[in-house]
Amino acid sequence: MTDVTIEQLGRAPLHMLELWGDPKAAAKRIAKALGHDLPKVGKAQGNVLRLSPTTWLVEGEAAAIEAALGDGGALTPTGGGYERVRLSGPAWRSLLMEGSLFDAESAQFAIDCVATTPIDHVAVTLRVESENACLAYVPASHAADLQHFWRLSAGGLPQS
Amino acid sequence: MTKYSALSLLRGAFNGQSHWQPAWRDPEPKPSYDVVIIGGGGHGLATAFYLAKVHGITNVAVIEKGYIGGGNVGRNTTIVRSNYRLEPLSRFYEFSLKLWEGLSDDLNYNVMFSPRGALTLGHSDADMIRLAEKGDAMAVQGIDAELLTRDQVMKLEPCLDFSRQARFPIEGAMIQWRGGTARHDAVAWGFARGADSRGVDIIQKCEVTGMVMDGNRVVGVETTRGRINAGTVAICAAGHSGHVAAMAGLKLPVESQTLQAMVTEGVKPMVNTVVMTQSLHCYISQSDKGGIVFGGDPDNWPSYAQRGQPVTMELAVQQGLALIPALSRLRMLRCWAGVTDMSFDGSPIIGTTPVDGLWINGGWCYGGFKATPGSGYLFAHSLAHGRPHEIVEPFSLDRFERGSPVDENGTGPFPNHR
Amino acid sequence: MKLIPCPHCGNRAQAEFVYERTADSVVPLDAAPEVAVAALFTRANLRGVEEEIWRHTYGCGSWMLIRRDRVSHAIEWVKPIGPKVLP
Amino acid sequence: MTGQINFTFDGRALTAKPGQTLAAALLDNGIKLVGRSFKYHRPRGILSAGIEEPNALVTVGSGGRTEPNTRATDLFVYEGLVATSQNRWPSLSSDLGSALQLVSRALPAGFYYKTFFGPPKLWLFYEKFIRRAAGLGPAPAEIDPDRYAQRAAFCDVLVVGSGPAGLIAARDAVRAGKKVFLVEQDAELAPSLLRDPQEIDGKQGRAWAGEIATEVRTSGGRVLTRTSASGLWDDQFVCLSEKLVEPGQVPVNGFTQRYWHVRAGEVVLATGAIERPLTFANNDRPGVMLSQSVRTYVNRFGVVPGKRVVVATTNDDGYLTAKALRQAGAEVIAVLDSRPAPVGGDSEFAVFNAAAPVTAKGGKNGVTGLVADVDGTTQTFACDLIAMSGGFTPVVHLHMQAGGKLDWDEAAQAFVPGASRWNVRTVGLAAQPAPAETVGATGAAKQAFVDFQNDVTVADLDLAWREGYRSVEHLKRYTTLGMATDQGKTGNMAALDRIARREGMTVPEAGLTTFRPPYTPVSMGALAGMGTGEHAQPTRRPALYDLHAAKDPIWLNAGYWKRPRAYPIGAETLAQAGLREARAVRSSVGMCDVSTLAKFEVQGPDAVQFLERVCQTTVGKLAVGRGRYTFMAREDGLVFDDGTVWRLEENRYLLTSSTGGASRMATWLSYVRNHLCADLKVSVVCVQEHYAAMAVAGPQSSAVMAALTGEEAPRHMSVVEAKIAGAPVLVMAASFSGERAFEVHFDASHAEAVWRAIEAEGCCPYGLEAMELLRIEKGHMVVGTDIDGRLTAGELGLGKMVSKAGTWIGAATLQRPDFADPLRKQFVGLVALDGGSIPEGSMLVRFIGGEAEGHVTGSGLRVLEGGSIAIGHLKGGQARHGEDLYAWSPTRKQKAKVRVTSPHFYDPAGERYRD
Repeated sequence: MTDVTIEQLGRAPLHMLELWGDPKAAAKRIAKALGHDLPKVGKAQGNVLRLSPTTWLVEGEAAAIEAALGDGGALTPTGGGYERVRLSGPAWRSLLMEGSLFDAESAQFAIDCVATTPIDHVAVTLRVESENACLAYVPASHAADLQHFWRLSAGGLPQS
Repeated sequence: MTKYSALSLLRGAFNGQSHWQPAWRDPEPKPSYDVVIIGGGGHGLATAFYLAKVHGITNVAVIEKGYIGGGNVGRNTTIVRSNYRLEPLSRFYEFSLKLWEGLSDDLNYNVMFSPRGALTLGHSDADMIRLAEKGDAMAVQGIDAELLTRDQVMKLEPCLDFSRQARFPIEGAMIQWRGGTARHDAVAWGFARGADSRGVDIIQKCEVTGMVMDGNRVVGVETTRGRINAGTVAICAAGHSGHVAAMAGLKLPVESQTLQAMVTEGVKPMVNTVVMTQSLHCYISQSDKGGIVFGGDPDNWPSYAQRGQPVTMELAVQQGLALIPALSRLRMLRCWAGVTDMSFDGSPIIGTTPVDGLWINGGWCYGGFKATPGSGYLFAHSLAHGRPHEIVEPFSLDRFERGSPVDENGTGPFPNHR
Repeated sequence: MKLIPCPHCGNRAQAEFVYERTADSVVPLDAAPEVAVAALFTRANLRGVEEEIWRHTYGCGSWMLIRRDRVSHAIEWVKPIGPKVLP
Repeated sequence: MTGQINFTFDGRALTAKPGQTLAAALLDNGIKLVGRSFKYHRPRGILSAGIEEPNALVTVGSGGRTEPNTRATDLFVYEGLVATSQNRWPSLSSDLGSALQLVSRALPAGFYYKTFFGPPKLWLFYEKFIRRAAGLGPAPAEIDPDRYAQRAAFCDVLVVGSGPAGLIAARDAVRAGKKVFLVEQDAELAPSLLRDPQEIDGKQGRAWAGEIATEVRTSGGRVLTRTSASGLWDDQFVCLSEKLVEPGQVPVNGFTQRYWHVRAGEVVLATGAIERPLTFANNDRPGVMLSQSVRTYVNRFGVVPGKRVVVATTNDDGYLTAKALRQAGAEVIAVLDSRPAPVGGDSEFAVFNAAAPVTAKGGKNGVTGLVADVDGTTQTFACDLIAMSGGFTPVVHLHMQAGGKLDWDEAAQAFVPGASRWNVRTVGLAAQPAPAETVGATGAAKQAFVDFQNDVTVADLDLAWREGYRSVEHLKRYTTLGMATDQGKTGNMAALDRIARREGMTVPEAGLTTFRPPYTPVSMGALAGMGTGEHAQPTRRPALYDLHAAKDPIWLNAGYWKRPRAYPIGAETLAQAGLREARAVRSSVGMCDVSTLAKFEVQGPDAVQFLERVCQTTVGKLAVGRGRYTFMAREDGLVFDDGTVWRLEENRYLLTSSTGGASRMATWLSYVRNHLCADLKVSVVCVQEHYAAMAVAGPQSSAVMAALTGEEAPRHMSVVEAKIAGAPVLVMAASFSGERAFEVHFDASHAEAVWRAIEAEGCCPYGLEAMELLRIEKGHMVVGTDIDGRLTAGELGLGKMVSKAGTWIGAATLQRPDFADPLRKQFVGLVALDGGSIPEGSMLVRFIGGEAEGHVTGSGLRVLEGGSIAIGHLKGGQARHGEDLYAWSPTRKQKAKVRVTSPHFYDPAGERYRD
């Protein structure tokens, strides 16, 4: 029996937001436009995921950020490069332990946490959507291979 | 020195093998030597042997901090070959390979040099062209290289995965028939016995702790067993070259990294040649005891730990299984690691240093074992004549500041970018 | 395989990181030829503690300076490298 | 446990009781001879009951599940198990190899170093026979049908070993709120309680163990049986190999093993101790067994391995075995105790003190007696089983892998864990083994074995010592002590003891060899995990993959990428298809997927400053909407990649570079940005996969672009935004083919629509083969062969394009003197003079037999008119145009006479780029 569902959601409009120089002023303007602060490292809020110290992934509409950005940084479209794959069901955490070195079973990896980590040799960005689901942003060229790996692995998860 | 022979063994059958003498002495260090060699590994011992044998220079000490042959000469995958693309490298390694061919007799110690063929697989037409290029570069110099078709490889090495779904399909190969493997420990021991019998002092458990300088000239070494004066000091401490050179105030174009190897439990003959590939980072051969010996990439971070990282090893196994799927049910028996001098163009460093009287032999990267006799011979020649032998001239230490790297892979100065 | 404390992501497996070079081998922009050559081609390569540049390549992608013992592998400290960042 | 399990051994149908190991079942069936030794093919039985077994190795399973060298003591019998003995021919009982025993006196340790001289070919000949005789099990030949999972796990405390000490450690950790992993290599928890049942905390031991296991599980931890902790690395990274089914058994869900990568906060080693054999003549005979193991067979497996038993011991453990045997109905003939005085009052057995075994009698079917030294007198006992105990060796492998130190425990005559590194501690018998004496070797040294599997005898140790192999590592390597599949678990201490006694040293003075991972051998399949077969490495599929696949092209593996090489029609060969496609480009129009190119968006007010560090060409002079060819140098001044740079907006650039160098370039740009240009206001984002890209090339390409976009096509090296099939695209007029051409870049989400629209305009799809022909004819270089990381921009013929400002990285190091040498290699063109083709990769020589002065990096032909051309590297080549040479390939027995030319064969003035 498989306790995890692997579902390819397809591509979506994505932008990489990168702030340069002293990022505080731009961040403040963007926070105002978004209605919340830009998420901290390792977190997501709304449609914005923090990827690295200087970059955020914006899913969907980015016009508000663009308007607020000014010369504090840049938005770059990247959506063509990722497949989004949702892992859902009680065993999604268990599945993420396969071929990985990241602790997806940690209680600290909770809703709206974001992490990028290699799984089966592919760097994948994970966002915890709920206790029942996690969204993976997979480099599009690797998506077919990685899902094949996940489907096979899902059939051999250990009993918890 | 008791001569080794089948007859002598047979004699031993009737005297309980009681007639064998120690393979080398355990002398106290003398206060002074003409040449002090730092490092009792393959290269240091070979250098001492050829100094004594070819040049009659026998007032030589080999100083070893642990036991002889305890470093990389005993921690490698024992591959011997001269299939390099760049002329200075193939020329040097070919010189060495020729010495390998007569080494057991030269040493009266069977180093089990087994020329069963160094096979480099090609996984695409592009690979095959690169292999042809390498083969042509060798053949132009008179070094043996032969291109094999897929069918020929299938006959030679049926254990490989010839299926079309293979992730690394086999399109053909280049083989150097004269390449192969040797028994690594025997190389160190054979050179040690040969050097010792000609008067060289092999001093184990003696660590060099400093250089004795007179201006810009080195005149001896400080050791854990006291000062030893020397006319010439030769560093043969690959893996730790930087550490030793620092005692003379030198910084080298070398970083020490861990390189792992592993061996499976023994099985009956399965892998006939030394299998390498043009696209992957793994090399496989079978030892006389039946174990499948594997090597892969270095750990790509500086380390003196002689302890490799598990993930690096797993990657090498993954690649090995991609080539030979039937290895899956064998078990890894042991893995080990050596500390290698990763030089900044991937080629060795042999020659003089900015310090008078101090010579260096290091920077061997992956290539130290097969170089052992050639390196020893040519380094000894250089020491004896006071100038680098022509074959090792391209490997001078100053080539980096001059702008003449010998960069086999064209990957530039950073070993971990290779 | 070490745990490396990424200044941003916290402890992660060493396999997520890539060693780049020692801190003293960064060639400054517009360096004089001898400075550049020395930085590129000579290393202390100590059997001891050195400062090294690493990158969390397969994680957040950020760069860091790690002071580390090359014999025991023990990490003394890790510092972020790069432009100013928000928390 | 009821019922019988059917299995075969060497074709003989046998039955086992549930829970029995193969070794137990064989003993139960009266089988004593199980294998042959490695070197002398001596008959061997079963020594132990655990993973330390050196003798009883068998091959199990069939087909792709064949597993050689499986320890019969570490294999639980399953229905249908097929086990076969090894290293014997024609049969186990009459093995021709055993003739080697007759000449063994001439084959001491290291004999092979002293003979077989002569040319290497001769050794190769001898080696054939040596190899056939050596090796253990048969070489597997088939593909493993089963899968091996690899999985990460994290816990606070990892307890290795589920004996009482391990269980207590696990229980304490759980009660302190920790997440615990408890691993046991046996199939049962606390196997020592099956051997020696006892009450703990007022409960029956096994029940007590079960309760703790439940406690571990219910608190979020895991209990894994049939799991070996094979290695321990930095910061408590532990690799576990878990057998989901037994070796050779068909798995339930396709997975045969699981390999765990566990990161533990703390590691508790409760690994116990392994009993040591005694060293006497013929101590390797079937029927000589370890004392504790005998007890395991009796108490756990219900098998009494002998009827008349002599127990030889140096410690108290032998008495427990004697009792167990007596209770099971065997006759205990004698207990030989090495200690001079009786221990603790009257014994119920015939105890002989100051006694040690000297020579076992008997042959391949078991011992028949024992000659012993009893306080200086020789006595002989008739027996069919000798149970021996030479004390206990703590299992310190993981402690040592973790960089721990060892202390010498005089009472136990054993090394015990001392200071440990990282967060690792050892508990139980591994830390405090039971006291024991050692007695040294007795009997004929040539027949007294210390390493059973590798046939290392006391005589071999003595010889190695005499010959100067005195460092313990020398001794090990010279004699092969401890290098067999049991990794010296039983024999190493006896060897050290021998040396110490011989030389009047203490055992610690004699030394200790390194403990290398793994603790027990690990399946290669488990190490490889899921990455096998076609998934041995990731495969990257470009966005247009499915569209290509529909055309069934000839594929090319380019690094991880799968790319179309040509789209043959009918029976076309690769070369024919490539030429047809190339001609379509030269004469009309073709389309090619170039999506895999590396691409970076560089934005910000300081973008130019950044780019002029990375690119060797100027960038700042580009007007908005214009682009140019560029190339990049490493810090050592040599060119490592090339591409194009486009100014899309005032402060927005797109930089492209080679497919193969993509990740290297991404790292390099990030390095420069973060280390050298941290203050710049610039954003550098890799958009390699975001943009799919199509090249549209050929004289009709302008018309095609105009038709597709409804706008006039941009002029050469200009870029415009447009729409194709409703999708926004960047149209860059750039050519790699020598024809008027465009690269159309677009969000990969629209890949299919854009491809179909372009194809509908009548473009001929072309693959990498045609691209090669076209670019070689034009003299365009590719990264990897032409740009090989060894040449400067000037040597590649790019000198005029290098920015004079010299802000680019690498400018300083390029001033090194040897780069001024005019005889360094340079990029040239080559035209065949004798009609034949120019072998790619061949050497450039002045005459056949001459030395190589360069080589051919790429070879092709004039696409429309035919005639072989090539490009290459040649010493001082730029000054040698017009010179005639040979392109010589000795390996392919080909040669071509060639003339050195400019590499720009086709339209050198670039007129075809213009409409």
